[in-house]
Amino acid sequence: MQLVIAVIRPTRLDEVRAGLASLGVGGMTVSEVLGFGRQKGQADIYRGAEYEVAFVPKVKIEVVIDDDLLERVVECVQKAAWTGKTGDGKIFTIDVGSATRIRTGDVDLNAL
Amino acid sequence: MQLVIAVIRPTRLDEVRAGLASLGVGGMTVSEVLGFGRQKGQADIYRGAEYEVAFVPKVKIEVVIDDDLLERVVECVQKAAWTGKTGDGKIFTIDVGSATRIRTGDVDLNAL
Amino acid sequence: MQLVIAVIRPTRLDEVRAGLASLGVGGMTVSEVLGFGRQKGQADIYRGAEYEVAFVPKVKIEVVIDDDLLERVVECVQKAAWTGKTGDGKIFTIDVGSATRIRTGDVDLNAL
Amino acid sequence: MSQVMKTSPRGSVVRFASILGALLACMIGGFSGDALAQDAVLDTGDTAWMLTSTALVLMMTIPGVAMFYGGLVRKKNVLTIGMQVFAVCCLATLTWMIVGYSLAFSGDGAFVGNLDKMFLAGVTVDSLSGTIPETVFMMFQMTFAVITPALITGAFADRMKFSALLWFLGLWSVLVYPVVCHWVWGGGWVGGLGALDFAGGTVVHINSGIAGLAAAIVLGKRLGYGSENMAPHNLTLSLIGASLLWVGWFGFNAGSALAANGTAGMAMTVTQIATAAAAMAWLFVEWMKLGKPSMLGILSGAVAGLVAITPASGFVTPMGALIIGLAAGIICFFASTSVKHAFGYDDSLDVFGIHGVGGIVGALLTGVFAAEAIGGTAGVLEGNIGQFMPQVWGVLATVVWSGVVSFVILKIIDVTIGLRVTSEIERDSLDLQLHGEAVQ
Amino acid sequence: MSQVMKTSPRGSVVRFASILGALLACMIGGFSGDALAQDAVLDTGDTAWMLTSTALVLMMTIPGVAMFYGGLVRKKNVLTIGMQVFAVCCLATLTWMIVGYSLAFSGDGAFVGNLDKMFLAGVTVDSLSGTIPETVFMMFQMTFAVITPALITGAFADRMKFSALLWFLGLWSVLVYPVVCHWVWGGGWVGGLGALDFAGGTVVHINSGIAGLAAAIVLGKRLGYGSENMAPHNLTLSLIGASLLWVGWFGFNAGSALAANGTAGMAMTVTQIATAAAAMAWLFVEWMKLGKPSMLGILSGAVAGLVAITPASGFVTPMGALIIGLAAGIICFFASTSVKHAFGYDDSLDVFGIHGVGGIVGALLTGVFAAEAIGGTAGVLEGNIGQFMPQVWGVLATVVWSGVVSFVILKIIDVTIGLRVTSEIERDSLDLQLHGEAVQ
Amino acid sequence: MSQVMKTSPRGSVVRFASILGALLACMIGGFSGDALAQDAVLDTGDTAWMLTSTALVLMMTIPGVAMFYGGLVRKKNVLTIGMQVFAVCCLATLTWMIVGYSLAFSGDGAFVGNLDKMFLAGVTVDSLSGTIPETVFMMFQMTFAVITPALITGAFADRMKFSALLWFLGLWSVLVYPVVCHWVWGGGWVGGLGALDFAGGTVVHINSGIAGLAAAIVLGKRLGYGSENMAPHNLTLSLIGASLLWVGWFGFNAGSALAANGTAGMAMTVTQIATAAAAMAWLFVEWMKLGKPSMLGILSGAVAGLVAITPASGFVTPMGALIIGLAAGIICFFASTSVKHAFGYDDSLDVFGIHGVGGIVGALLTGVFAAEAIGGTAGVLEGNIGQFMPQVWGVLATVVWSGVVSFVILKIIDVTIGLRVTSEIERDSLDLQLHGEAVQ
Ligand SMILES: Nc1ncnc2c1ncn2[C@@H]1O[C@H](COP(=O)(O)OP(=O)(O)O)[C@@H](O)[C@H]1O
Ligand SMILES: Nc1ncnc2c1ncn2[C@@H]1O[C@H](COP(=O)(O)OP(=O)(O)O)[C@@H](O)[C@H]1O
Ligand SMILES: Nc1ncnc2c1ncn2[C@@H]1O[C@H](COP(=O)(O)OP(=O)(O)O)[C@@H](O)[C@H]1O
Repeated sequence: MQLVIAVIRPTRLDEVRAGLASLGVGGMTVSEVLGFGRQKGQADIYRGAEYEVAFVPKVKIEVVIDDDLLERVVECVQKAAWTGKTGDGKIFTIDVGSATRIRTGDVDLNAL
Repeated sequence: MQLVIAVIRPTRLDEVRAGLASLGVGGMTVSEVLGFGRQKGQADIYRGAEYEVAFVPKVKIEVVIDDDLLERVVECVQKAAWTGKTGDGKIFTIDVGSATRIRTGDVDLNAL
Repeated sequence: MQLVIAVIRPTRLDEVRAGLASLGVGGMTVSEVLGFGRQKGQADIYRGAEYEVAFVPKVKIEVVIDDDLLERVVECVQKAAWTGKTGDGKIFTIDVGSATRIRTGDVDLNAL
Repeated sequence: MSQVMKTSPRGSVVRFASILGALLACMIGGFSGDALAQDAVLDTGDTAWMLTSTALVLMMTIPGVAMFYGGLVRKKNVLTIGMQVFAVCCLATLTWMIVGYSLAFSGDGAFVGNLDKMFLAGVTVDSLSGTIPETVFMMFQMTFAVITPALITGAFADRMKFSALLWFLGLWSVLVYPVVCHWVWGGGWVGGLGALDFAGGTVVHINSGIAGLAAAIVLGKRLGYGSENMAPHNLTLSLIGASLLWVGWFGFNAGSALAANGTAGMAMTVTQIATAAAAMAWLFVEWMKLGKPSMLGILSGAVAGLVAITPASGFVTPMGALIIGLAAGIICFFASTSVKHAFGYDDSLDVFGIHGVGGIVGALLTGVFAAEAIGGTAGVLEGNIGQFMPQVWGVLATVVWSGVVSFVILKIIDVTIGLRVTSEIERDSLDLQLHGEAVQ
Repeated sequence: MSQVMKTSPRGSVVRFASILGALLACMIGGFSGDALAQDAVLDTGDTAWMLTSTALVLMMTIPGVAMFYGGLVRKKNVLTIGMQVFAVCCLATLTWMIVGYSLAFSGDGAFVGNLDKMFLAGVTVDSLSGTIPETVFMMFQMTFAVITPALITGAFADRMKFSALLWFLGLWSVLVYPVVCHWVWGGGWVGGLGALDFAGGTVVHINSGIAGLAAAIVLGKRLGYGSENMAPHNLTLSLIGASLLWVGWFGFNAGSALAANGTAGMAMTVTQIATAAAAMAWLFVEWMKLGKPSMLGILSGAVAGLVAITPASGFVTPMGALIIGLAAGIICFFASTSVKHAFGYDDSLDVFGIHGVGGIVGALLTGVFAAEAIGGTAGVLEGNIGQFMPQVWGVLATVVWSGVVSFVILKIIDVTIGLRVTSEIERDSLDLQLHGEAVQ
Repeated sequence: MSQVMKTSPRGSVVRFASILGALLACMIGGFSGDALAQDAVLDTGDTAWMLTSTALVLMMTIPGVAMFYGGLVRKKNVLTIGMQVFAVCCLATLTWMIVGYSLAFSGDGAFVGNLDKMFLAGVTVDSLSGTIPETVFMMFQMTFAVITPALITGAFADRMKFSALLWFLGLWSVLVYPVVCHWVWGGGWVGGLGALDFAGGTVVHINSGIAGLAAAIVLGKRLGYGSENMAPHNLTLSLIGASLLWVGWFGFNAGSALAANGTAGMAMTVTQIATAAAAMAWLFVEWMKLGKPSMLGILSGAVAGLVAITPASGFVTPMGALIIGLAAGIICFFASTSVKHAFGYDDSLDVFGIHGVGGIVGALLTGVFAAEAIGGTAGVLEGNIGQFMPQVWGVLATVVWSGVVSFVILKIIDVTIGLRVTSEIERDSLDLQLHGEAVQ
């Protein structure tokens, strides 16, 4: 199994979720994060002084999937999250050793 | 070492923490996340219209442990987080390359 | 590539970010987390009763880097995050399978 | 009706004192005939209450409406609606000073006043209106002229450009409000028909409710309406706002007596009763129909009750108020849920459902429940069937004028500078994009 | 004492004017004997102040208490307590109109009034109470009848069912409040003993404090009490609430003069001084005992001072107020910390510790510090030792009646529909589970 | 000027009644000469308005200033500034009672009053000040003595120790405020020169603005100033605060008439107009210069307008108010942006930029726009060039006294107990570290 970590724009979350669902991936875990990168935050003007805000609000998706799905999932996320402007984000993949569903004790692929 | 990622119900956090402590695992890192899965969010009725909220508030625990403890930790988390209803969550495990304690520079098992 | 996860004090974030930038690491993803560990939270006195708060607010940095940089990044984070008091935090490293830049489709080192 | 500028004295103590003075003057010959000639004398008690009422009604708009609406929108747009309310408060203050007060209250035309009091010309420290200084009367009326456009903002929350908003409500505060105000209170034709509107059921609530409906229709729905969750982000804020509305409404209704007397006391009484009744009515209907009693429900019910009792507040008994309140709570519940969904317009914060519908319910029931012992005019229930039609005319006239003029202004703005923000801005956050700010 | 319905005129100007009028009438024969026969005349100044005071006291409950309490609970339950306060405001308005006012202020029974004024029968636009319209007196009293049950909600925050709450406080507002109110202000036996309670130390504060204690004991502790952190989630909200309580209390205490005169001015003065003294006293004791001066501390101290000066506010000098304030701040600090922990009940927001204890401190010290020059009655310090026991009787009577009746009502509700939410609901969030809403 | 304690009667009705009474007394011989001898009679209407105004001005400080400032700081320090404002409210209440009122209003010294009224000695239930009880006058003035030091806290937000704050503003409320107050309103030399300050442009705003500037300079900049983002964390809070300031300011300015009359009505009118004008002026200048109209901008503009109209509010026409408002909005915009940045001090919440500069603009323009028809004194525009210099002297005197004494107090505190928190506390959170609390 693979853990796919995608850091994306908050406004693209719904599209990504829909895309994953169409691949049969029904579960995922999402967190609000701050992204630092090429894209700079909104310049804040406050009482006439400008402050460049270094971070940009992003959303991090963590989804564990079967190895077979890996390519399609990455491709699907990339398409759904794409706007073409700096700051669209990244997708990382990591090897997962085991998975367990707490409710049933099912493991690995059955746990997803 | 292993990184154990558990996505659980917020109300079970205290039990899980207590369970881990009883295994001698004293440290962990917790974040508030939104879970998507089989369990659906509270249907929201607002001005007579119903909106199904897709996500459910969950808590994500990240804890790095010695490989030897792996089985016992997973079992312990599963027990402590269990309610038997859909939405109890998942446990994933991932291989960790190295660990460092910032304060002392201790590495790997000594860092935990 | 390696995923470096550092759990640090919120007040050290700026230093760590500056340190990483000086190594040429420009991107990272940050989240607010709750840490459990040796360091105990501020004892809360409320209406004369004391409650020990178990968790301490921490910041989690996730940064994916080239394997070559690993050592220097860990060292750099350790220095920048260090205060010498209990609760300075941990650095974990994990192997990353692949990386993709959503905007361009660039993969792996080109994606960072 | 009751807010008509007075030239006859008021307040028993004062009238008594002035008669006394006149008599005494005649008897002892020690005074000029001044006291006799001058038919109005300032009453400090009435003035004290009207100064207070003015402060209370201003408090309804800022922070009342701003908070009530602010809590109901999504967090990303809370500053935008707050700012709209605050800016309209400033803008309508200036238009009222410049031309609104004059159009509403200077001159006796059936349709609109004249321009004699532009820039408050002729309003001096000493000029009186009844037993209070004219400045106080003008200020009290100004707070009505301010809250009315401010209420409209809720109907098109989350999607109008700030510049378009200033144009729309700036023009509205000149072309719509003073006209309807003149019709009803300034000596115009609606008041002339004998229509009763003690504190602004038509002038304020139907007027703003219809303008809001027009704006909701012209602008169209919010992006994601019906699919995304747009539930209120912070009902604590709305709770505070609704509470300040309630408290401030004592100035609105009891202040409309323009005196500190038994009429004011009774207006306050019926306001309290109708509001409590409407809040409980909405709460229980919602509890039965939807399964849970909600904060949004009880607050909406309270506001519906406040709206509906407004035109009636100087004319009905406490029992009448109880019934008007119950009716308003139930009817506005359905107007803001089933009816709105059936027609499909997106009146974001139910300005029409609560102020428009509540105002109409109140205006008509005033004609039904008016009691001669309270306000001097009998209603249908006391056998005066003729009181009903003037109420209907008042409602219809306001609906037509406010609806048509609002529609025209909006269309003109739309084809010139554009009414609506881009969909990117709407999706992201109006606070950030329009005002460069955000609530943490 | 001071809030007793008056049949004699008040306010020097008015009385003077009416005497003048009467004399004049006799002299010139130009008036009927009306002015002589009618022994009370409306004073617009007094009426203006009482209308204002009514608005101020309503503001204490909504949004005052709602915000003060809302900030003190956990975030997941903030809407629940806000909604409880708002719903009680509506409910107690209706019970007061229906039966409460009549029970409290109609008829002279030693124990309770009669039902002659049910549904406000006989309360007309023209009926007076002293120098103000009876409607205004009734409304002012209503705001007291509203805030008293609303205060109780803090004692059982975070665990009562909404339906149980409506039953409990609905019944309480009929069976407890009007009775105690009648005893003290409506011509009942406590007032008859000569007990002093200017603005409601017994009627409002001891009454609600004891009922709160009863409820806290019957319901038991919150889940997790003593182990989980239940510190206030948003003290900014509580700061605003406490501030509005303070401001509104000017209407509460100075309004209890029922006139705009020197007594009202002095009541406002002593209120301000006692409050500031109590806030600073609590702050410094806390700073010394616990190491840090907290927002929760200074706000609690201020409320304790407001409570303690309430019964005394028309009777003591500024120096007396200073001492009462200091005493209240220190005593209530210990009541809400050491004492509460020693006994082990979970009075969630310290309704008993502050309103109950503060009310008792105030009631007793009123008997000590009353100054003849202020309110016409001397206290123990001026040698009138006999003033102390009536104060004690007033306290005891209120404690017994409120405690026993509250306990019985709660027990009956518990065995019928149940008082407490399930432990799942309590663990999760009352806002979400009971009302389907949440603050983001 | 206008707030000077009066010994002559006021309010036409009352005066009229008292003359009547006197005449009548002579005629019929049925009264003692009391009414003649007593040259002031209580007016219930004036008293009602002044009681209300006192409540309104207290509301400006708590919660007004506390919320306005609270929303402007970073989230981690919001309780700290709220607590500072609340604690100063308590502290200044006590110092005013103990010694401030006496220093300001007892005795005729050119420089400062005497100690005859320490602890309010001699202030009885019956003592009058003009047509209102002296207690009410004293309380109204107290609310001014409370808000002035509370305003200063904004200048040094986020970095002063709580103990240092209590010392600084406690001493300031004894050594600075009562002195300047005496100069201008208590019979001192500035009022003697004929300087006009209707409601406190010098006494309150310049006074606090300069003290704030001194504190900002002595304390130095916040850590991270200029590099870290210190934008307001919750402008909704500031919106509510600014709104309550606006509403409360009606008590501040119209209350400064010390009566419910035409002067109060006109003061309320010009306050409303200048505020709206200043808010719109700031908004549009900001929109043009910085690209976006912000909530912070419109609120700051409104406060600047309120400040600038304060000294002028009993002296200028509505047209004068319009111009003063526009000028204040524009000038204070530049004072709080370009000027502040050019000089480099860190006046955290622009106390100097808005209250100091706005107060100076208002004080000087009062001399320019004063209209004889409004307040009895002509200004420069009406040809009375001599009115300008007294205004300048009033400004200068306040700047020097407040600046120098504040500076000295701060330096003494700095070398004794220390003014500033440690840099660790400042980096972490003052709320947590100083008060052990946090907003969730
Ligand atoms: N090396 C990295 N490790 C982890 N997260 C990263 C890294 N680089 C960028 N990110 C995340 O991806 C987001 C987008 O990156 P950015 O450089 O702004 O634009 P783009 O993805 O278009 O190149 C960042 O805000 C950050 O959250
Ligand atoms: N494939 C997945 N990858 C990551 N997280 C998942 C995945 N599937 C489910 N989750 C997380 O687990 C939570 C519980 O899953 P759900 O399907 O609702 O119930 P259950 O665990 O009982 O099957 C989800 O809310 C989500 O946070
Ligand atoms: N085993 C672990 N797995 C994951 N995170 C941990 C672990 N142990 C500690 N942490 C994180 O590191 C933080 C610091 O640890 P702590 O034991 O308090 O101090 P120190 O790092 O100085 O030993 C904790 O608050 C927690 O967030």
